[in-house]
Amino acid sequence: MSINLQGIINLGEREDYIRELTMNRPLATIPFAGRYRLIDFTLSNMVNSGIDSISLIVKNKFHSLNDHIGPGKDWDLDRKTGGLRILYPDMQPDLNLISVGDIPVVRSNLSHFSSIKKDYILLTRSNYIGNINYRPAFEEHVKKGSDITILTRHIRNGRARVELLGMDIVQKRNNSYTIGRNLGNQNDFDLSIEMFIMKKSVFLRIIHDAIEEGAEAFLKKAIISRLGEYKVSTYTIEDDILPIHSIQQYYNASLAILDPAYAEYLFYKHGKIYTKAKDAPSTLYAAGSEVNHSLIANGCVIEGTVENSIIFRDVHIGRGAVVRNSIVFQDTDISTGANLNYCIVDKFVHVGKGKVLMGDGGLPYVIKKGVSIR
Amino acid sequence: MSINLQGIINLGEREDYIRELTMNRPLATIPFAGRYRLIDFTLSNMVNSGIDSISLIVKNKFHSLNDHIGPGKDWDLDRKTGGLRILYPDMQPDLNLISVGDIPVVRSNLSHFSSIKKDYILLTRSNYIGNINYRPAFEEHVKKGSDITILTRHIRNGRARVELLGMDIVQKRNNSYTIGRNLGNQNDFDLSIEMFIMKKSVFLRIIHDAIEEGAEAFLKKAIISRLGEYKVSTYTIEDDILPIHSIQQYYNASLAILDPAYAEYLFYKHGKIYTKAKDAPSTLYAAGSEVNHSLIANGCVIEGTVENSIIFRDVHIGRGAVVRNSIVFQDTDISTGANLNYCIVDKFVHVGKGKVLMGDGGLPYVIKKGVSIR
Amino acid sequence: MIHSKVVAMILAGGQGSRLKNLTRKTAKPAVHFGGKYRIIDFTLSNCANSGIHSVGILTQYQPLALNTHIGTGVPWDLDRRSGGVEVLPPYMSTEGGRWYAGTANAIYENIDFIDLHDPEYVLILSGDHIYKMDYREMISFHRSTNADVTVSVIEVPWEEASRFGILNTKDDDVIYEFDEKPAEPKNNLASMGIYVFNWKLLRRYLREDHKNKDSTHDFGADIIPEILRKGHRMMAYRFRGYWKDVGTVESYWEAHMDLLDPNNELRLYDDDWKIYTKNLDAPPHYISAEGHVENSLLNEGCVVYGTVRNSILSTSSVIEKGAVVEDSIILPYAVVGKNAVLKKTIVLSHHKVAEGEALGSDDTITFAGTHDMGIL
Amino acid sequence: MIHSKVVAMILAGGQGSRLKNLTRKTAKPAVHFGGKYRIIDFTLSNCANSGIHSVGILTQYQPLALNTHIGTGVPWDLDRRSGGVEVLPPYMSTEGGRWYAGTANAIYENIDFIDLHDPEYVLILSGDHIYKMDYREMISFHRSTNADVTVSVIEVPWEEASRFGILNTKDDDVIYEFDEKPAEPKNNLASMGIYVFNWKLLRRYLREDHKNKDSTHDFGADIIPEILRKGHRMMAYRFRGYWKDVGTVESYWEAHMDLLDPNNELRLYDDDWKIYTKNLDAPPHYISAEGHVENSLLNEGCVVYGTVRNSILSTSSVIEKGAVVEDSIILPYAVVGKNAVLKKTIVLSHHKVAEGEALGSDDTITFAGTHDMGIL
Repeated sequence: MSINLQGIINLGEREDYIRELTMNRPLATIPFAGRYRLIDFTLSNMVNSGIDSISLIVKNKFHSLNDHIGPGKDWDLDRKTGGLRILYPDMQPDLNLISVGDIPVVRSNLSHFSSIKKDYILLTRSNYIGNINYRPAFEEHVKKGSDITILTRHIRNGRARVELLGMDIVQKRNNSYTIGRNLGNQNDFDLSIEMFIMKKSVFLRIIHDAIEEGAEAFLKKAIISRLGEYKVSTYTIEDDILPIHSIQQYYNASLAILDPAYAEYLFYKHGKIYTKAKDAPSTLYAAGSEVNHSLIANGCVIEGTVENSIIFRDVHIGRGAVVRNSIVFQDTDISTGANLNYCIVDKFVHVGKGKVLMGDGGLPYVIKKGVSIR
Repeated sequence: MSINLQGIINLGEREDYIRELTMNRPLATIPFAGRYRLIDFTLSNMVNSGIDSISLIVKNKFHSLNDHIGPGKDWDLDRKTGGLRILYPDMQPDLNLISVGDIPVVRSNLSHFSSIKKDYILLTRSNYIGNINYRPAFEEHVKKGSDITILTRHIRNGRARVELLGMDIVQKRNNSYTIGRNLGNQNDFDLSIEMFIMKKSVFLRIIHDAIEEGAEAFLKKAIISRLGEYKVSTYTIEDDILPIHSIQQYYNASLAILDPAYAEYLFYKHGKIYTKAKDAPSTLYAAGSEVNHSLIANGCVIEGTVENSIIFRDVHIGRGAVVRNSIVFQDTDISTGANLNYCIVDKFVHVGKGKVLMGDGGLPYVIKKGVSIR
Repeated sequence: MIHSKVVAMILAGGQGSRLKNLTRKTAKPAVHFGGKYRIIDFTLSNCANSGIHSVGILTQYQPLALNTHIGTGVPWDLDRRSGGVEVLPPYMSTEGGRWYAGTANAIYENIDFIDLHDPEYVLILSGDHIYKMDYREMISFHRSTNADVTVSVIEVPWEEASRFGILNTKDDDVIYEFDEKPAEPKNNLASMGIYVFNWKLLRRYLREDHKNKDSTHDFGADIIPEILRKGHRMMAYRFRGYWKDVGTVESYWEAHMDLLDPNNELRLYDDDWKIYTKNLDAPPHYISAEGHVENSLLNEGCVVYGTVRNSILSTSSVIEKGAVVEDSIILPYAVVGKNAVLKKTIVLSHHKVAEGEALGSDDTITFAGTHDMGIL
Repeated sequence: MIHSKVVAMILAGGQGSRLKNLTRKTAKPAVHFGGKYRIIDFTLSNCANSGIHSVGILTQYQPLALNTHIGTGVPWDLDRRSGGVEVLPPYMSTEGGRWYAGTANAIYENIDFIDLHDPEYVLILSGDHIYKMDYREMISFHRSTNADVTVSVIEVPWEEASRFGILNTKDDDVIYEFDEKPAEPKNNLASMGIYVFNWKLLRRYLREDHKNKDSTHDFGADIIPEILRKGHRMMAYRFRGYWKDVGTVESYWEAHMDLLDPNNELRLYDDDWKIYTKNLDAPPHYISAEGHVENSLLNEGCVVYGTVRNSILSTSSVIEKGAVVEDSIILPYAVVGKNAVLKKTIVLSHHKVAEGEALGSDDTITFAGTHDMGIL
């Protein structure tokens, strides 16, 4: 039976971190883990937590998202009531303008938010990877009677971790919570993972206030600056969660999946991760292929060597080709004798015979979608 | 078995004719005939002709369309391959601008058009009402080997018909076709109903040329100005087709359905007209109600008098209320003793007790969505 | 709040021969009802509105109309990736083929299906009752009273109690005895044939019952008494509201007349608990200048040139000029010819009443048509 | 170009006992095949790719796995408002219940279902063959040759012809005789059990056949010979390409080995004629640092710590450290324990081969596991 919680996934946030992979797609549809897109994790976590009504706030680059999600059948969200609802910005017929931030998209869809049938909402983004059960946090929120619950991860020995710089941290002062930026001065702290559970009434009041006051361009900022007005709690998520805020974090999170224990957690713990069905056939390992410590999707033909890498669907690795420490997106062809190390190869790339491409673990070499290297 | 023809419905055309009903909705979703929206007729005609892959070019006011169409199940268009695909304009992340005309939307979706699997396309709009079988025109197009077939209606004694002024007419000069505007000078002529069957390759060449040359803002104009370059035929549609270009045409077309012979044609001839299921219960006629020559949708409670009118779903006509020569959209309440004549009442209107609203057959009185007249 | 998996199993196997011409070629749950529905729509919509997304329908009798009606389950939002609505007919195994021998046997034969969903509770429903019920409330009650089994009951007038299966309860609604059509009823709580079982418990009793050669494999006659005998906690859940078994032609007709009362308790105009059905894609109905309709229900696709009083016209039925229809039920796509006069008549779907024909009387319910194919 | 309505009827009723452990608890069409498919996926995908959207599946034997697999038909885009895929089990009518008595009888019992779609042609298919075929071409051939019946045939080696149902044809491929397993074949065109019938004609012959007490109600044995006897025009449609009846354990295993040939004629990597199946939502497969795989097919969810040669690993199967798998088929969710050694073995789904166990030999095909439940 379904849960009294509406999912809202905000894709309208700033996403200029990973420009190399977001030229033609939003952050939400960056390919991940051999057959998924980033948003699959958030969508599946919601569905597996019993959420059957989800709104998606989008601002631009709709095509990639529409392509991936279609009518929503793969997540069982093609429903008459509830299901998945994509909230587009409104283009005024006369002005043909939309402005900065995600608040204008929220404004264009006010009637949708008012018509939500659930009493609580869960607001998230699409760029945190994990297998998360939202139920305990939700139950705690209801039990405590909070207006807003900020979901957090507790970080120990965080001072040394460069990758956490600039991320949101939660602090409690004078009995009220604030969310600011991590400048690396603290060692033990609560990281905000940009997920909030709220009473629907509170969410509606915040967006109405934000639109009327006109001070903020972004929804997250609108919430943060009003925390003082509400009864706020935090809830620490114990599940492992990897933020994807940079190409480096993307690369590291990808390779993390080669740890079978982590993969077991990520793909199965609270339920499966769903994605668009592609109906790819089995992967064929030719005699003479050599694959070690790698994650390989269906539909590939592997004739060469693959090590410590992630290979997406319908990739061909030619005879004698060597792919190491790399991530190869779907429908790419690595020709005979080519040699790749520390590369992220986008979709529909052709790497010609004998070509050598070497990046670095600290700065992987990104080969853009559709490029042909002859 | 499916037909080798892709439907393309262009909702990006100018639509400033019926402002009263298009404040919050595109022309395509204007309610019509008691339970439909205008686009239902085009969509259903395509589906009934065997077209199973349809692209919808939209420019703005997405919400109403998304609400109505959802995942497309009501038209059996929620398909893995083919089905309904909505083509949105691209909003450049930096510019956040879209420009005049529908060509920019076409440009944003070039890759979609290139990937069409069918060899022929049928380009239409949503504001022509009829029950049309596209197969004969398509078969003729293929048999003749035409590049472009312009679908037409032949008009006799058209000089006197004011409602046809300004509409597109097709003429043949020096063996080539032109499409221009009807200024009322001709008596017998071929009206273009803004429907074109083309080879996909021709369609792709026209849109590429139009984008490269940059001369036109609208797709229709781009086609018309290039007719001379292609092998063009016309095909006369024999089925009755009513254009909806003005509030007057809308009103007349609505009342035309009260002729049972016309209704029999419009709702059944080549297949049924599909629309979004609303699951409204039966309509209850109370003792003392008096309904004559009217079309009434489900879910209504009729306690008063209705004559020569169209009543949409979930309308309440109170005791002693009189509705004549009017069109009442869904979820509207006409209270006890109110009296309406020649009105078009939009959704969610409340007409208070004893109120009298009188329009004229030549200029129906439009009461806007959500208005409450106390 | 707590996530609990519930599977609903709808018993829809009966032939329903007391519905006479209506069920000659159609399973009872697929019989047209209320102008636009079929009987099973009420139970299916109750499931959908209660948030129950795994539903099995047990049927073995003329299932074509039922299958065609249910399709993939779209009208009830039950076209699910996992779960959803599934029709479960009898099948052959290595031991040969077996038809369902009783209500309990039908569930027994589908233990594998239920296990697939690994539910905590199984809700047993009947496909031939007209009512609106939020099963969530019954399940909450079941859970909060720590019951092993909960039976939904409705208070019936004491003088009618001997026509029902009566549940005898203690003061706290704990059931201690099941009394099938008692000559001298000790209670007036009638079983509605709606049960919540803890699945593990039911599973065990079904397996035992299957081995018992003396059993008729029926819930009311065998399973419920046996569970009571073993001392499990069985609760009576009191339902208040409209509930009608439309198992006879008389009750079928009465239930229709109930709908004409604008204040009837079924409240079909309530948007918060819609009854869903297959959309037949018919246009709004049309009443001509000479047509006259009063105290009646009309549906999409109807065309009325004659007079209709105190009647229900189903989808796409036609009343021709001069015809008079009173106290009658016209099923889908039926036609009442010119100047025909009907009184208290059920016109079967697609049947045409001939021009000038006069049918029916105040005394009894008359059928026009010999059998209803059920398929549109 | 011309719109013609075709209904495909897939005969999926057989128990398939020659598949032994594979079909003990599962209908043959639902048997796992090729690492990620079930046998019926090939026929269903052929229908979908041929643009045939009305498909009936006739089944009566252990249908749970088949039903669960097909669901609402989404993988094949057959979840349609009208038409789509429907499983058609036997049912009861006023005359009582009847199990399907033969292939023709199964179609006879579902005449109402076919009539609902009012088709011009009915395509009779078998649910247990592995092949890719564009039925549109066969129907075009049927239409352009003005045939009443068209039978799809494949050329078999002359020396094997006596193992098949052989169609004797004149020079223009007009069939004049059907020869079931002829001792001395006159022809080498074997029937593939795929028929196109003009529906009106077939309907008539099915009704006559039903009345005939001497008939076995089988297409090959009764309907086809009778239609030929009456002199109707029956054409042989020559199919070229991969086609395999996987009705025995040997042919099942051989068909798998065929898949390992990168140039096999089935061409599963062809994007223009995909074989669709239910998505099991497993992640990509993982090969560990010590794992070794050669000349094998792997699928989503597999985890390999051991050595795999010349084998097919189905979805989510696991090969533990030190295990060696050769010439084998591992069905979904099976586990091959540490240091186990398999040769020419079929490991049934969910079965676990114990640590260190050695199974199989070059000579014969060995099963690990007693029966396959078929359900995932």
